[in-house]
Amino acid sequence: MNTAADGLSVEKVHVWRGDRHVLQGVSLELRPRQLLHISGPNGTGKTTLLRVVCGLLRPEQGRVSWHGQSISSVRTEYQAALAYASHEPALKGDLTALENLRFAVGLKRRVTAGELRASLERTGVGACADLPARVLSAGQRRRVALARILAMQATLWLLDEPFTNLDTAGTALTGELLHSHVQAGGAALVVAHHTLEVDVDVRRLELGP
Amino acid sequence: MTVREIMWTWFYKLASPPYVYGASAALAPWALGGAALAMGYGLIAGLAIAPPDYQQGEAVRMIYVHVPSAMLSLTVYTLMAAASAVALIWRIKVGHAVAAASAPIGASFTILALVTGSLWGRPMWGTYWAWDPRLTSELILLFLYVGVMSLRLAFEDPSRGDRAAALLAIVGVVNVPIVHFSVVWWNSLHQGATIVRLGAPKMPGSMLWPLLSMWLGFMLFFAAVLCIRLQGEVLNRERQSTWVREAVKS
Amino acid sequence: MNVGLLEAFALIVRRELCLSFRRPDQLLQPLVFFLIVTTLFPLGLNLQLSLLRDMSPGVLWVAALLSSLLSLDSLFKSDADDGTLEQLALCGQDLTVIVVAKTFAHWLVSGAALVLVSPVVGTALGIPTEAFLTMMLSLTLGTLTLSWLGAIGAGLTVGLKRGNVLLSLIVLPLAMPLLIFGAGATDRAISGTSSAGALYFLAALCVFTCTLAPFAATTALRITLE
Amino acid sequence: MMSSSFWVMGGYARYVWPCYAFACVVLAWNLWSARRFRGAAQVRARRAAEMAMAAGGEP
Repeated sequence: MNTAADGLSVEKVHVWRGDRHVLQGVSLELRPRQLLHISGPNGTGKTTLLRVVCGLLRPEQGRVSWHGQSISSVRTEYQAALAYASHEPALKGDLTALENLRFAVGLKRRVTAGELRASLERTGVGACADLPARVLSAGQRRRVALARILAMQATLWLLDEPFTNLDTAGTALTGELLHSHVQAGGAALVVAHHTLEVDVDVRRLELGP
Repeated sequence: MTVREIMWTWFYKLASPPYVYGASAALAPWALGGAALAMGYGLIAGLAIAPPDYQQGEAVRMIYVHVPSAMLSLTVYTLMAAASAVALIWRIKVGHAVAAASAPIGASFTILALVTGSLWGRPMWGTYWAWDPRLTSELILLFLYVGVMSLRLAFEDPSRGDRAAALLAIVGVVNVPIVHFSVVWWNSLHQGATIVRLGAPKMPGSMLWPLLSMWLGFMLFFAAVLCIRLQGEVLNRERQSTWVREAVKS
Repeated sequence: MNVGLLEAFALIVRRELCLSFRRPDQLLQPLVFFLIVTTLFPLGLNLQLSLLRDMSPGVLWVAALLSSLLSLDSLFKSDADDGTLEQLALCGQDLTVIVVAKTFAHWLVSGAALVLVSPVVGTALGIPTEAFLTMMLSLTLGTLTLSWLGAIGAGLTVGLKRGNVLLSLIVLPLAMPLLIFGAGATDRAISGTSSAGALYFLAALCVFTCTLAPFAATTALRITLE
Repeated sequence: MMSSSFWVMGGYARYVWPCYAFACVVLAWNLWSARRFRGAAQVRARRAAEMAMAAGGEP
């Protein structure tokens, strides 16, 4: 059992949701500079797998380990090293985009407002940094969530359907960011329906029914 | 095998659902028989042979039902909390099944203790409810039971409902002594220290034996009903596993 | 480079206060509810002021309990609904720090505000001004304890659709000792006898709950976050 | 001892016998509901077993 010394490995994870055997012995490996694309029809447990990987959901059987250690023993260090973008953009409607970033990223690392504005600029929503999140469109909110992932400077990206509500420019931008993240030595696990146009070695994991 | 190994295999066996299902199926009739015997003697002795109380007269015969059910209501809650703690800490599913099975039985004993308590208090107090400290804590215990049971049912995913109810049972059991102490403190505030002792202070042997045997009868009855309910709870939680098919086919 | 414990605590408290003051109307609602409930009792009982004074500790404390429960539901629910609760759970800080910070900020906004309003309600119920100090002290301890008990209840019921009735059903039995000692302290303060005993019990209850409840609330939250 | 004075219970019959009657009701309810609960669980388990068998008997 060669658990990747410097990456993420998931071994034979089983999860039941009531009577449904959602994850049946799923295993995967993710090393730095690699991108894993998880696809499959709806309801095959893609999001459940992501929640197991990020440590929110503890599987009935199987093991998730980071740098060779089980994540339950190194929970806070592991979660400090990852950035998770869930299906919804997860922003507080009453807070401005900048405040959302400050309160989210500020818990992970000391960051200045300038840096945050720069990452918002990078994802093309610099103009609405001071607008409350509830007035932004779904696409803009997705870009703010992307800016948050960028600002966190995490080594492991866990993205659940990052392309929803994004226009073609947004999809290209996300591809670019993923590319530069993986080139810079980071790892990424992306759950998405359609194919990714990222010219880096993309490994695929198909979750069948 | 050293003592440690015996303990460990015993503990491991208790954690495996098929063993628990089989054991409780075998144990239930014996426990029920024992309960019938103990309660039979307790009833006959308590109602006919034991002397009336010098103060309360024949009314004291109600303690043979009130005191065991009141004690049981507390013991069952503590057992439920212990099973929940085992299940939550060591992630043993059978613990949740035991907690889920014992909750309704404990709640029914609490209701029994409340009704018999107020019936017993009626001749002394002149009313059915006089905020007696023990009955008030019994009432709060009933609220704790209802809280645990409704929380367990509120979740669609049964395993999450189990864990939430387990945590509430543990939080509840920590609060039971606090509630009891504060109710006694509050009651001494109003009625002063001269509370009529509900339990007889020093009981002659002829009254003590029926009470003990009724208590034993209630304990065995609880064990029997728990074994029956436990089989249902284990089946509900293990419906997908293979051993259930053999167990159910026969 | 990593953010320290106290820094994270302060940041989350600032976040919660910032969020609460963005919607001031939701801050006032529990307080107005507190005032309304305390005016219900005299109307319902049409007592003379002297009789009302004997009832006032109980009325004040029941109203305080109910209005605190009202605002407890929003402790985790708004974050759970828009997905930010998961982000907080995964931000690399221990979940206990987040629960402690959120509950403390929630108490500042609801419990402390209630204590500040209580003299107004006290005079309405005929409580003499000498008793105000004890009343406010006991209310401070009481609302703090209740916020922590409520954090456990809110953690358990955050994922449920009709969770708030169940929240009250879970939290109120645990809050009964609070009501007994709190109303007892205020009652003795009114009648002039020393309320030290009841206050000590209340303080002990508060310390006990504030030390153990964070871990229970974190476990509760971890169960519902799954 | 089974004389009429036994049933009178020294004037407290109005409380003693309802008390024991209610105790019997509670004990009987416990037994009945436990058996019903176990029966329903067995039926559900049997149906799940048949479905699993029909679906090729895979675990």
